[in-house]
Amino acid sequence: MKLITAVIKPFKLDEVKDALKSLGVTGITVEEVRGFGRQGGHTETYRGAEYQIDFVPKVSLRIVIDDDRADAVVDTIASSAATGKIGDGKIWVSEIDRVVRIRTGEEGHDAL
Amino acid sequence: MKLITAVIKPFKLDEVKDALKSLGVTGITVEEVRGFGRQGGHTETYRGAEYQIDFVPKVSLRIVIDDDRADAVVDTIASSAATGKIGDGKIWVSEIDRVVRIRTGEEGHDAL
Amino acid sequence: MKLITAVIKPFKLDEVKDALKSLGVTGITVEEVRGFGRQGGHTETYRGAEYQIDFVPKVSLRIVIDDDRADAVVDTIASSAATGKIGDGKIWVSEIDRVVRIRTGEEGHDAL
Amino acid sequence: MDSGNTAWVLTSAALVLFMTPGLAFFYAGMVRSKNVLGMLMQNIFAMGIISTIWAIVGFTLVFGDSGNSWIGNFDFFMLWNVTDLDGDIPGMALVAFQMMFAVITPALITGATADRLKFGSYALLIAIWSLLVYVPVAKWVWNGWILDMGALDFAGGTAIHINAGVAALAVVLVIGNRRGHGTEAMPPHNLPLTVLGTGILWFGWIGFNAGSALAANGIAAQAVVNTHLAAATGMLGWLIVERIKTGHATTLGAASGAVAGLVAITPCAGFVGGASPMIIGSIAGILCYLALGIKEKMNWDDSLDVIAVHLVGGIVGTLLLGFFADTSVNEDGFDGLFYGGGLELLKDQFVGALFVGMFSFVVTYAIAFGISRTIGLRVDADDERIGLDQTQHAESAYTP
Amino acid sequence: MDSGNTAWVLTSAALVLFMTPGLAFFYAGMVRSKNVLGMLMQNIFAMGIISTIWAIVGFTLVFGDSGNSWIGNFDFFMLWNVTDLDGDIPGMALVAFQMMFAVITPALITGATADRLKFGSYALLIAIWSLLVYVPVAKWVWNGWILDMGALDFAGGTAIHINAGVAALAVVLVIGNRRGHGTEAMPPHNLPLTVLGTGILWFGWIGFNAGSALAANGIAAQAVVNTHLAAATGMLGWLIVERIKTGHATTLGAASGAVAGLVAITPCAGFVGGASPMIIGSIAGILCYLALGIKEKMNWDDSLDVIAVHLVGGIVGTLLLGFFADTSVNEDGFDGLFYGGGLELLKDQFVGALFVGMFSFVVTYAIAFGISRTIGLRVDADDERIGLDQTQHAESAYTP
Amino acid sequence: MDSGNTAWVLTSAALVLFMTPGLAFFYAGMVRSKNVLGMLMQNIFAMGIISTIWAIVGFTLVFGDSGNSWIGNFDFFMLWNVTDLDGDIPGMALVAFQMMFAVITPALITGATADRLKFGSYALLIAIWSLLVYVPVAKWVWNGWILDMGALDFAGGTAIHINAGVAALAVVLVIGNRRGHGTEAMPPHNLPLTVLGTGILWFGWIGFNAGSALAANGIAAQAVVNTHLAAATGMLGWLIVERIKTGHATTLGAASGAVAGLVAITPCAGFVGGASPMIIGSIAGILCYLALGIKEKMNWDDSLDVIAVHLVGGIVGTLLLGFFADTSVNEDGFDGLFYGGGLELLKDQFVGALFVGMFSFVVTYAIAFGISRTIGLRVDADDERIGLDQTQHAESAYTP
Ligand SMILES: Nc1ncnc2c1ncn2[C@@H]1O[C@H](COP(=O)(O)OP(=O)(O)O)[C@@H](O)[C@H]1O
Ligand SMILES: Nc1ncnc2c1ncn2[C@@H]1O[C@H](COP(=O)(O)OP(=O)(O)O)[C@@H](O)[C@H]1O
Ligand SMILES: Nc1ncnc2c1ncn2[C@@H]1O[C@H](COP(=O)(O)OP(=O)(O)O)[C@@H](O)[C@H]1O
Repeated sequence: MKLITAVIKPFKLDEVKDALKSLGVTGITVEEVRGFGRQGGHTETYRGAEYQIDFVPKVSLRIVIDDDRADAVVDTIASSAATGKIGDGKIWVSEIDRVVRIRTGEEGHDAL
Repeated sequence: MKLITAVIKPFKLDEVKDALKSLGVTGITVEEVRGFGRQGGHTETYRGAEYQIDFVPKVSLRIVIDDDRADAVVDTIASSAATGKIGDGKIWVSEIDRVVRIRTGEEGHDAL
Repeated sequence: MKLITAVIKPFKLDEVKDALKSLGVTGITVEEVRGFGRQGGHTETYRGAEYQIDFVPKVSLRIVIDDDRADAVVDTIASSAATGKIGDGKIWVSEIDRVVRIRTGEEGHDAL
Repeated sequence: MDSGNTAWVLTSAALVLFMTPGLAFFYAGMVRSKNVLGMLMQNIFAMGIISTIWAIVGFTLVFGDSGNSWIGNFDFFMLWNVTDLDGDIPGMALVAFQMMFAVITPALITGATADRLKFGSYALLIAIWSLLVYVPVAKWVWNGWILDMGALDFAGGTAIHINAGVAALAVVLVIGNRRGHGTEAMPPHNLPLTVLGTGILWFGWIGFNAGSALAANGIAAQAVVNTHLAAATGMLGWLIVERIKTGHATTLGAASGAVAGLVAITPCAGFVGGASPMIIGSIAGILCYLALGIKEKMNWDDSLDVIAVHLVGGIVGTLLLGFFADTSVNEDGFDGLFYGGGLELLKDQFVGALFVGMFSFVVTYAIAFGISRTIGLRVDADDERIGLDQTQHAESAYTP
Repeated sequence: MDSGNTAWVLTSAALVLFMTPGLAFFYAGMVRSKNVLGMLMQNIFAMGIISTIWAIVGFTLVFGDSGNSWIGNFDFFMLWNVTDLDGDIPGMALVAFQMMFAVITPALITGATADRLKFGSYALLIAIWSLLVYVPVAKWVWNGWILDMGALDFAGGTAIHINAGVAALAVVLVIGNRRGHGTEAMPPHNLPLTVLGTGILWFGWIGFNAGSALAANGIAAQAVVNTHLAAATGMLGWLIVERIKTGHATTLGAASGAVAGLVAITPCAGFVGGASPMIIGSIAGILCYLALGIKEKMNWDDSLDVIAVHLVGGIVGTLLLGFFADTSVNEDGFDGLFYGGGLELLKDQFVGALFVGMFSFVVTYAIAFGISRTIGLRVDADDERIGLDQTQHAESAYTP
Repeated sequence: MDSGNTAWVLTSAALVLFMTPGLAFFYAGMVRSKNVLGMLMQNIFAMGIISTIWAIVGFTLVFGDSGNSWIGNFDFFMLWNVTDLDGDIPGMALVAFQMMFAVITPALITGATADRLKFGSYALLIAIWSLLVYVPVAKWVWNGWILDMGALDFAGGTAIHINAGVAALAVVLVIGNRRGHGTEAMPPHNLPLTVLGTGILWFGWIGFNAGSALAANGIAAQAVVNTHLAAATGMLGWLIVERIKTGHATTLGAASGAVAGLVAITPCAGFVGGASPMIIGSIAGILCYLALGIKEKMNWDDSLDVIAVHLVGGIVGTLLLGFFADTSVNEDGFDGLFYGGGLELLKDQFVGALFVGMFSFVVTYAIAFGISRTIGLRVDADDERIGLDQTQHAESAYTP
C-alpha cells in the first residue's frame, strides 16, 4: 500500500481531482498549505514598509492507493497539475503498513 | 516508531481525543482538511447556478507512537471515530526512522 | 530520499525557514495545525461557561531531502525552533520511495 | 408638520432598520461556522416577511382606531389612509418607525433556537407569531389597555424584550436542545462578527429609544444620553462580575453587558434622568450575567442567551422604571417609588409585564407546537450535524 | 432655511456615503479570496477620485444654470458660489447629497468586471466615465431634457441603475470573461461579508431615496416606507422563485432580491403609495432572478450580476412607474396608467430609459475600448491567476 | 428649541458613537490574529468606562460655568441641572454629542500600543487620562483660554488628534516596542476589517465634524462637504506618493490616506470653503505618508501609526487653518493668512497646539510611568507571545 503526497498550485485542484476520478481513484484528502521553493515569494507593502513573503499558497493532496496503481496515480497528477511554469510542485510516494476504513473496520485493499 | 494518520469527521474530534488521552497517548497533531470519497459531496447554489462541491470538511490527526502501541491506537481511533455512516474516514500507518523532541533533543521513545 | 516532518511553535517559523535556507534547503511545505501535547491547553470563557481547549496552534513543516542531508536538516530545525520551553514540538523522519517535480517530470535528487 | 421632528423620526427608523442586520451579526458570530448563514438568513428574512405583513395588516391592527383597547381595526389596511394620521409628523413616518420594531422583535428569538430550525418552518413561525403575539401586545402596550392601566413602556421593554424573551423560551421548550449540547464544546466561531453586531446594535438603539419620543426635543436628547449610559454601565456591571467569577473580563462579556444595559433602559429611556440610567444599566449588567445560570439549571438550551439578556433585561428595566420614573424628566409619564409616586406605577409595570409574559408564552408555545407536530420545526439529526448553511440554504459561508 | 429639511438632507448624504463601503462588501464577499482587496479598493477608490472630480467640475456641469437642457455651465466650478443656491436647504447640502450619488454610480460597474481590471486603468476608466457619461445623464434626468420631456426619476433608476448597468455590459464586452469562467467553480469566498454589505446598502438606501425629497416631509416618509417595502418584497419574490427552481432559498438570494427591490423602487420612491411598492418590489425580485439566465445565454461574464440586478431592476422600476405613479402621493409627479394618467408617462419613461441606455453603452464602450487599446484595461494571465490583491496592491487580505 | 438643529445634533451624536466600533475594526484588522479581541475590547471598553466618567464628572468639568478658563465647576455633576443649558438645542444633546468625543479620544491611543497592554492597566490608564488630560484640554480648547486666545478648533484637531497622538507617543516610550518588532514580519491579519473600519469612520466623521456646528445650517453643510473632500483627497495624496515610492497603490494606503485627510480637516471643517478642503486633504495625505518614516528613524514602535496619522495629521490641519480660515464661510471664525487675516491666527494655532502637545506628553508620560512602576502596564513575554485574546480575555477570535 502506498501513500502519495502531492503539492500543487491551488487552481489546478479541480483538474487534478477530475483526472484522478477518471482514473478510478476513490478517495483524496486535501489541505491548504503554503510552499517555499524556487518559485520565490513576493513582496507586500504595508504603510511604506515592504515585507518579503516567502510562502506561496499551495494545495496538498494525500492519496492512499494499492502498490500497483501508485505509478499511474503519480503520472496522472504530474500531467494534470503541470503548467510548465515554476512552482508546479512535487509529488512524493511512501510506503504504508496498514490501512483501515473506520466505518467497517475493513483493512488493506478493501479499506480503499 | 510508527506514524498513524487518521482522517475523521470533524465533530468526532473531541471524542477521539478523549479516547486517545485515556489510552495514554501524549501527543496529537491535528489539521482541518477536506476529503473526497465515497460519501460524495453536495450541491451549492449561487444565484441560480448550481455547483457540485466534491470535498467535505474532515479533520486529520497525526500521532507518532511506539511500535507496540500502534495497533491499540488504531483500534481506539477506529472505534471512537465510527458512526457507521459513510464518510467516517480512514486510518493509515507508516514507519518512522527517527523522532526528536525539539525542546530537549531527546530521540526515539524518550521524545514522545 | 527522506521526508522530514516538524511541528513547531508558530512564531518560530521565520527563524526556522531562514536557518534552512542558509543550509541550502530549497523547498518547504508548511501548514497551520493544532497540537495536543504535554504543553497542555488553556481555558476559554464564554458567558460564564468555561471550556477546556486542549489544542494549541502550531505550524507543521514538511521537507523532502536527500538521505545524506537529512540529519543536518533535523539538527538545524531542532536548534532554530527551540525555545527550551514546553511545547517546542517534534521532528520525525520517514523514508520516501520516489519524488517527482511536476513541472519537468524530473525524479529523485533532480526533483528537489 | 414639523420638519425637524420628521427628520428625527425618519433617521430613527433608518437606525432601527440597521439593527436587524446588527442582530444578525451579533448572533452569527456566536454560532459554529456551519450555521452562520442559517443565522444571518433567519434575521435578514425577518426583514422581508415581517415588513410585508406589517404593511398589509400589522400596522392597522395596532394603530387603526377601533375604539377598543384590545385590537385595532382595518382603517389602514394595506397602508391606505395613513395620511389621516399626519400631524406633527407624517403618518407614514410612524408606519416606518414602527415597522422596524415589528421586524426585530421576532428576530430576537433566533438566538435561542440557533442551529436547529428548518428554514421554511421558521418563516411560518415568525409570520404567525407576528400576527398572533406581536400585534396584540404592541396594541395593548402602546395603544390599548396596558397603557390605559398606567403602565409605561417607552420603547418596548415589555412589548419587545419580555415578549420575545418569553417566546424564545417557549420555542426552545418545544424544539429541545441542540445535539451535543452539554457534551460538545460549541464556542463562538467568529467573535469579531459579534462585536460588529454589538456596535451596530448600540448605534441603532439610539434611534430605537430616542426615536420613540417621536420628536427631536429634550426628551429625545435625554433618551440618547440614557441609552448610551445604560449600555456603558451594563458593560461595566457585567465585566466586573465576570472578572470576579472567572478571572477574566471577556470581549463577549463586554458585548453582552452592553446589550443587557440597552435592553433594560428601553422601557425607561424617556422617563428617567440624572444618574438613573447608570444605576439601571449596571443592575442589568449584573443581573443578566447572574441569570446565565438559569438555563444551566433548567437544562434549557437557550443557545445564545435570549432569556438572560432579553427576558431578564426586559424585566429589570420594566420593574426598575417603577422606582426611577420621574415626571420632571417627562410630564407624560408618572413618578416612580423613588420620586414620590408610591407603588402604583411599580404595580402597573408588574401587571403589564406578567400579563404579556403569560400571553406570549401560551400563544407562542401553541404556535410552535402546532408547527412542530405538522410540518416539523426542527431539522433532522443529519442535517443538524452537517449544519444549516448547507442543508437549509445549499451554501457555504466561507470558501478557501 | 429650514433646519429640519437641512438635517434630513445632511443625514441622507451621510447614509448614501456609507453605501459605497456597503457596496464594496456586498461585492467583495462574492469574489474569490485572492481578489478581495482588489474589489474593496476599486469601490473605496471611487470615493476618492469621483468626489474630487465632482467638486471640481461635476457639480457645476449638472447644476450650473446654463439655460440649456444638455449640460450645465461653470458657475459652480470648484464649488465657488454654491451659497447662491441656498434656499430651503443650503446649496452645500445639495452638493454633499449629489456627490455621494456620483460616487456610487461608477462603483456599481465593478461587480461586472470583477477580478480582472488593472487598477490604474480602472481609475482612469471611472474618472473619464464620470465626466463623459454620468455628468450629462444626471443633467438630462434631473435638470434637463429628460425631465422636461416629462419622465420621472425620483432617485436614479435611469440616471444611476440603467446607466451603470449598461456601462457594466459595455466594459464586459471590451474586456472579456474571467479566465476559467464556465469551467472552474468560483463560489463566493465569504458570504457574511455580502450580507453585511446588504445591510449597509439597505440602511443607506433610506437616505438615497427619501433624501431625494430634499425635505423632511410626507413625501420623504412615504419614500422611506416604499423603499423598505420594495426591499422586503424583492427578497420574497426572489426567494420564492429560487426555491421553486432550485429547491432552496439562499442567503445570497435574500440579499440579491432585496437589492433588486431597492433598485426598482429607486425611480418610484416618492411618486407611488399604498400597495404599489410591494407590487413593484416583488415583480423586481422575480424578474431580476429570471434575468440571471441572460448572461449564461449570451456568454457574458457579468461576474456579480450587475445586469440582472441593476440594469433589469432599473428598467423594471422605471417602466412600472409609468403604471403606478400617483399624483395624490406627490403632486409634482404625474399619474401613471393605473391612476388615470394614460400612456403618456409610460412612453416618456421608456424614451428616457432607452436614450440613456444607448448613450451610456456607446460612450462607455468607446472609453473602455480606448483604454484597452492604449494602456490596457485587463491584467495579464499570470496576474489574474495570482489575483488582484497581490499583483495590483501588493497585499494579502487575510494572513494566518 | 429648534427641532431641526436638535435632530441634527442627535443624529451626529449617534454617528460619532458609531466611530468607536469603527476605530476598533480599523485597528483590529491590522494586528495579528492572536490580538484581535484585545484590540476590539480596548476600544469597546472605552465606550463603557469613559462614558460613565464623562457623565459623572467629565462634562461638568468642561462645561460647568466656573468663570475661569482652566477648569469647569460641579454644576452639572452627575448630569444634574443640564436642562439649564437648554437653548437652541437641549443641554442633553450637547452632553450626548460631547460624550462621544470623550470616548473616542483615548481609544485612538490603542493603535500605538497594540498587542502588549495588560487589560486592567489599560482600563486604569484611560480612566485617569480622560480626567487628567482630556478634560482640561477640552475645556481650554472649546471653553477656555485657548479659545479665548483666538485659536480655532472646529471639531478637535488639537483637542483630540494632537492630544491623543502625543499621548500615544508618551505611552509607547514608557512600554517599549513589541517583542519581535523589526525582526518578525507582522502583517495585518484581516485587511477587510480595516476597510470596514474605514467606512464606518468616514461615515461617522460626517457627524463628528458637521455636528460640531451644533445646528443644521449652511456651516454644517459646508462641513459635510469639506469633510468628505478632505478624506477623498487625503486618499489620493497618500496613494500617489505611495505608488511613486513603492510601485503600488495599496488598500491600506487608501484607508490610511482617507483617515489622514479626515484628521486634518477636523479643526478646519466649519471654517474653510471652496477648494481649501481639497488642498488640506491632499497635503495631509502626502505629509502623513512621509511621516511614516519617523517611527523607523526613532525606533518607536508606534504599531499602527497613530503618530503619522493622528499627530501629524492633527498638526497639519491645525496649522493649515491659519492659512485657509475664511470668515466669509463662518463669521464666528477668523481669517487666515491667505484670506487677509495676517499671521495672527497661525500664531494662535501654533501656540495652542504646542501647549496642548507639551501638556499631554508630560502628564501622559507620568500616568503611564506611574502605572508601569506599580501594577505594571505591559503583559509579560509569554503572554505577549501567546497573544492578548487568550491571555487577557480567555477567548479566541476565530474558531474553525
Ligand atoms: N524539498 C521540498 N520538500 C517539500 N516541499 C517542497 C520541496 N520543494 C518544493 N516543495 C513544495 O513544492 C512547491 C513548488 O516548488 P518550487 O521549487 O517553487 O517549484 P518547482 O516544483 O516548479 O520546482 C513549493 O512551494 C513547496 O510547497
Ligand atoms: N484513498 C484515500 N486516500 C486518502 N484519503 C482518503 C482515501 N479514501 C478516503 N479518504 C478520506 O476519507 C474520507 C472518507 O472516505 P469515504 O470514502 O467518503 O467514506 P468511508 O471512509 O466511510 O468509506 C474522505 O473524505 C477522504 O478524506
Ligand atoms: N506523539 C505525537 N505525535 C504527533 N504529534 C505530537 C506528538 N507529541 C507531540 N506532538 C506535537 O508536538 C507539539 C508539542 O508537544 P508537547 O508535548 O506539548 O511539548 P514538547 O514537544 O516540548 O514535549 C504538540 O502540540 C503536538 O502538535
